[in-house]
Amino acid sequence: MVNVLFFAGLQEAVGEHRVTLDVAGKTIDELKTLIKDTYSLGHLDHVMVAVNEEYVGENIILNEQDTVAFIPPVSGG
Amino acid sequence: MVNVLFFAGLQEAVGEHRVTLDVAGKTIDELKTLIKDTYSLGHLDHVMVAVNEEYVGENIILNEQDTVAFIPPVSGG
Amino acid sequence: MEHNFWITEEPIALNDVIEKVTRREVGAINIFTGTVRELTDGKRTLFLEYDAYKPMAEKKLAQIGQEIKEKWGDAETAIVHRVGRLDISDVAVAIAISTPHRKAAFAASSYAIDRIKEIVPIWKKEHWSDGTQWIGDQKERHSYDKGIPTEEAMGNG
Amino acid sequence: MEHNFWITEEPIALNDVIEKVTRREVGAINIFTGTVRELTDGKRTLFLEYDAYKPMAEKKLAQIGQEIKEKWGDAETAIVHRVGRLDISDVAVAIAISTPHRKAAFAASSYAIDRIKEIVPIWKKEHWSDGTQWIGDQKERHSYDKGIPTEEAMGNG
Repeated sequence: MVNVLFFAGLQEAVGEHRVTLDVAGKTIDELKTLIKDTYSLGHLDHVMVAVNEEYVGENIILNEQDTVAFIPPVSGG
Repeated sequence: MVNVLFFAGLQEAVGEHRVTLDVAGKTIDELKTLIKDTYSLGHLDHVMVAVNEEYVGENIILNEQDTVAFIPPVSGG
Repeated sequence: MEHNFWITEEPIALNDVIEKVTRREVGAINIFTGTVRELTDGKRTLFLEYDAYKPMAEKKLAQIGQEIKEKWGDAETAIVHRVGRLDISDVAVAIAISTPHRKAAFAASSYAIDRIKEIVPIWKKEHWSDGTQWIGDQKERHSYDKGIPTEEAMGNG
Repeated sequence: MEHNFWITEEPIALNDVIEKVTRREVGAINIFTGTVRELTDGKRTLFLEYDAYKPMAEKKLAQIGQEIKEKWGDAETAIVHRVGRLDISDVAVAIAISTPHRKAAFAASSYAIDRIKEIVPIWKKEHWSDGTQWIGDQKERHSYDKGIPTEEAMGNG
């Protein structure tokens, strides 16, 4: 299983901070599509994705126990 | 009479922080020469001069009650 | 080194940040603070709420410190970012950088705050009298199609 | 405004300087501190002694604040410089500048410290184990023929 985290506005849109999904073996891109469809979101083009606290590209394949975070445009500082 | 102030290394060289001199009517340049001769100093080319707390040029003429400060290269900060 | 980079829910005490970079051999310390601004584009903020992906945010702050060392050599950096509810004039972020020569301290501080706004997973929610909004989501709710927020949208300089 | 610019014989409390420039409408405050460095060109400083022509120094600090307003518009500046005996790592000068946008805060801070080293009548005396020297008098005692001291000679950044 893979842990998936949402933050800020995306967390409010999804209605969850954290979900656990059976998506090991899938790519980030595939997970994005799944999330978009499941939660009826608009496009996620500007959402960055981190796996185990590091930014990754769309083609990375997920492993069991990974933690994926969807990172909407940041606004700290 | 004119008040004349010395600071830092110049104060140590002169041996005084403040002297009162009868130099009203003289220019800064003339006062510089007088000071140099009186206290056997080397040249004062890089010493700036302030009258009544504002930097002035060498040709300014001193008035009674002026306060002249000899300002060696500064090193604050 | 990691303890120079942290997320806190408490008010930021600048001395804590400064102490971490004070060294006998350096003569310049620059401290930048981002504070909560009341007016942005003429709109009055009541208060802000910051959220962070805390472990990753601390890692990314440490990465920025490492980038600064690589770019400016002998520079020590400490950064703290506050989360939770912040009122007007509260300090949201403080960056302290010590360097042997002062020019590097200014350049590195400017770099640090730019990078924070690019890569550190921290988000700000504006609370106005007539509503709220997560910044970074200016144009369409739920679509995030603005990418990196503009200078104006970022709210503190 | 003048009370934003002062010379003190007491240790500098940064909060005093920061408070003077904190405003509800600005989001960026930059604080630069010059501290006493132990080693300059490999020579070990025991302590420093600062002297100032106090009334003129405070005027010149205020003038720098005015120059900053003219150059960067909506900027508030406060500067304090300490005199007397200072030990290693003591803060000699603190400059706080608040601006609506952060780039101006960095540029104005850098300008302020450069100008202090040019026009403010304050002098530093180095105390080493083998002697003392007023800085700005590096080459020949009593002749001051170096003009504005070099970056290296100035000792803090």
